Amino acid sequence: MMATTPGGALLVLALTLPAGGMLIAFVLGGRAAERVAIAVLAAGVLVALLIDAAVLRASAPLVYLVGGWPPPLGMTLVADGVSAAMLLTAALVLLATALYGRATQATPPGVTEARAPFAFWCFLLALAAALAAAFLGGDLFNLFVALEMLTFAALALACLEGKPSQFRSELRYLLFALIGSVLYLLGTALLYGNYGTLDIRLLAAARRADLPTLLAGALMTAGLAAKMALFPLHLWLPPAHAGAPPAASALLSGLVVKAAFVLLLRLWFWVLPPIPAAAAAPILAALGAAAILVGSLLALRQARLKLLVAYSTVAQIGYLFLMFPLVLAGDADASSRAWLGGVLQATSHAFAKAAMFLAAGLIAARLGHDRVAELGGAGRAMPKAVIAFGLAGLSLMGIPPSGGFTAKWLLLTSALATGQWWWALVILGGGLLTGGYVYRVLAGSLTAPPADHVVAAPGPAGPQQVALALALVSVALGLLPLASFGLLEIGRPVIGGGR
Amino acid sequence: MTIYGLLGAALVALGLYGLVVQAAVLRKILAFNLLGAGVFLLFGVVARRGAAAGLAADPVPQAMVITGLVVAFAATALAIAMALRMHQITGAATLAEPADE
Amino acid sequence: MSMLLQLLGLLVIAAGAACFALGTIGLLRFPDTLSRLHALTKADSLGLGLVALGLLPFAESLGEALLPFLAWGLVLLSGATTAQLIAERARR
Amino acid sequence: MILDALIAGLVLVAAGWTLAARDAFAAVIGFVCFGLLLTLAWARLGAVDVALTEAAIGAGATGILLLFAVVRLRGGTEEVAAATPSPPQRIAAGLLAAAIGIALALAVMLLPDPAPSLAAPAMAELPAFGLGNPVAAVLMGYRGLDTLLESVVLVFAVLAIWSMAPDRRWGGVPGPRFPRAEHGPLSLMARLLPPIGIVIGIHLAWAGADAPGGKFQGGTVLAAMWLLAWVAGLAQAPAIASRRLRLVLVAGPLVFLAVGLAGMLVADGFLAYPPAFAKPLIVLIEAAMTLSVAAALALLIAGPPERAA
Repeated sequence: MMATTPGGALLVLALTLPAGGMLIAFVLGGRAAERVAIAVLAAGVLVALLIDAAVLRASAPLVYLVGGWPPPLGMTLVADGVSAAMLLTAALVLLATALYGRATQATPPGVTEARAPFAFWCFLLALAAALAAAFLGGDLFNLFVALEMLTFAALALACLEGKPSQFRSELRYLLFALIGSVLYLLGTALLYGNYGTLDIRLLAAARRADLPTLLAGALMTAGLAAKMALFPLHLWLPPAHAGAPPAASALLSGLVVKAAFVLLLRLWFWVLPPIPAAAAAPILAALGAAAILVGSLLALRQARLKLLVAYSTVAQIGYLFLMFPLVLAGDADASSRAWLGGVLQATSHAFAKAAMFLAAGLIAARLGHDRVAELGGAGRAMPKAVIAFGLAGLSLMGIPPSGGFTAKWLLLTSALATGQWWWALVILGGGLLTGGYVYRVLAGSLTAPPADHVVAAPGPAGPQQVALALALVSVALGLLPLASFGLLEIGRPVIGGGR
Repeated sequence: MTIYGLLGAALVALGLYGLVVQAAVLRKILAFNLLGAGVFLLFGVVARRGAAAGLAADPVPQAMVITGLVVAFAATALAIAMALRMHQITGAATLAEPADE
Repeated sequence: MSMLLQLLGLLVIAAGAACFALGTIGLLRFPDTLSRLHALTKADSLGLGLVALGLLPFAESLGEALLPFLAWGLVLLSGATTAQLIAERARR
Repeated sequence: MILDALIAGLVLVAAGWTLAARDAFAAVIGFVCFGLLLTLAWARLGAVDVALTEAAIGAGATGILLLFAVVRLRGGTEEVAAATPSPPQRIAAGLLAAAIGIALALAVMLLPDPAPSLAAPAMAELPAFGLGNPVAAVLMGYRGLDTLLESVVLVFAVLAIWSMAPDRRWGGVPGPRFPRAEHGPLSLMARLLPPIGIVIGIHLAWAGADAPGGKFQGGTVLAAMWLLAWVAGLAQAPAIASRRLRLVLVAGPLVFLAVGLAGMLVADGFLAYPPAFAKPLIVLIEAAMTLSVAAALALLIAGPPERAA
């Protein structure tokens, strides 16, 4: 039934290139790891572009049967619109972070290999492999392995700084990630017992609304929500993400969380039967709404810039959960809008949040601290970083034109079209609160520096430009005409064929 | 066979309870391993139910458990390495925030 | 003949199991580490040897017959070593 | 049936002991017993490969890891008592856990009968690999991608643990140094056992093609032999900067990856084997993987670098 499509081999390349690159970088060590990482990540952008082009040209998902064995016995790699878009997003953010890391994570002169830089470059590749596995995997158990790859890569990146205060928050992060994985695995055990396959497309064709399926869905959702730090499981995220070096924080907040999101999409729209899913979706959205409000309010109150940005992640992740009841509401047009809005929120947040963390890191390095109340002079000292922070903030607030605006507008109109106006209120309220904390930072940065103001010497210009470029991408996503998001619809299961 | 299904469910419950209730990190890691064992046992029950073609159990879930066991071991090792480092630096054995922060 | 041998084998295995039971009771009831070790190692070394012996009549090939004895030998080795290590620790 | 009930009861008691024991050391011992008893459950479920893996990794390797940790991790009882949740919180957690357990038990009982199974198709295609053990065929063939990614995960884990070290220790030797045992029982065992153990480990890995066993079980035995020599002070851990050590660690995944990619050119695709060479290629991968798994497991237990090379 399923067969390898033309261009399917690209999917193998997208996965094996970073995985093999990591192994080789690990053996070569030291400065060679940096060179391997940059080369592989640059090639990764090319492969992602080719995959996007192939998916668009075929107007159908790319499929690759691994080992030539069709499911249920074998397993597939699949790139539909969502995978293709997320893969490109990940490839660009990874490459940008790598370019930023050339200045901040270079092996110091005089040694052949140093701990933090070597781990950074190896785990950058590891993360690329894990994300490719998570976005392309067509089998739920294979996705479990991908989640574990992601856990190891993310944890190592989070611990890069090696600061004494850090291990507590990162250990808590690890425990949450592991519990999330185990709950997910528990669900796959039930699904295999129920259907005799873990292939996502075969499950979509066979799904039934029985107790094992629903319990599996609940357990897996809880596990993935723990990994995404959905309210009320959000407490681990801010200290864990804020404690990492900026380049790692950008990846953790921008990308790692999105892998669990893609798995959640697979689960809810492919594996779970639509009618009970539609009944349960408002719970998910309500938790998302709570995350938006609580996360934004906490971000508003943070004294530290990096913690502020991390709490903003809690809030922005909340938006992703609003799409579930809207997609499942049964109105084909509104469903399509919510789908686009959700996925676009995931991609635009990836660019915006990466830009924000990188900019925040640069500002903190220049001023020697990251206290929000004492940012005066930052605007003069590092204009590009502050502009990057502001542009990314526009996207998070949902001010046009920006990717974040388009995403939130699509979700908002979908909420109104399906008569669920309360979610629209949450989106607007969240935007106002986001405006509040972004304003706090910007206003502070633009004031005059205090008299006894000392700043470190300016670093190289490259990192500032990287942060600015990422912020510009998150804004530019909003300039694309809606029709160009057709890619995201490819391979999406049709839910509610009109009223 | 049913009895092992019940055992698996009980281990999952015990493990989850232990993860929440135990304070010491090492005890949390032990509870996590109990939880994992319960999950794997449910895979084992699923495999046993699928006995066919002259095999005592479906080989596919068995292979998944073997993969899972190795991954769980690696995860345990990482958690322990982090717990030891935390203990070495701060002397703490739990995840509770120190009172002075 | 083989039936008789197998019956004998079962008896020997039962004796081995009894050794294990005694050793376990000793482990639980004896007051100090050294006597506990004594109960455990003596009973277990003998018990496993008896089980290996009792399995002989059931073996279908030479290899199958020898395997339990290999296991027994390894248990003797590790049992003796760990018992000594624990005893040394306990005496200090 | 009575036997199963007995095993299940004992496993549950060991699990309860692991959770409830006051002393962390006793809890770890309880966990090792738990793992060994669980091995019986796996054998009763007809999953001998898993039983071996559980004994080797679930009980053995995890047990050693936890024992090492418990000796070095002496937590203050006051700190633990202060951080322990209050009784109402514990009751709530208990109720939630019980509810999940009951729902799970119900769901397992409601699984369809006859159960769906891939046993028949897995057996039907078995000749394609020249293997006699269907579990090995799943690991190396049908679901080879899982195994490949898992072997990569082991490398991630080793590097992640190394990177927990303090900066100045980078490139050094992992784990503590043990005094060399010249005489005494430990020294005798560390000299006597490894030759036997290495043969058994290689046998387990080799026999895995046709009988229960395989690279993970065999690799664990090999790792255990090295750990024994290490603890007895007879072997030194290599410095993590060693190029040779790193090559050993990546040999398995890299060979697997290379054979997999070659399959795109000469066979049915990525991770497919040309029919005539399936068995020798799988043996090649398994050999490299056994080596890498053994090194990775030993290093995961040894921990981050602690001393200069």
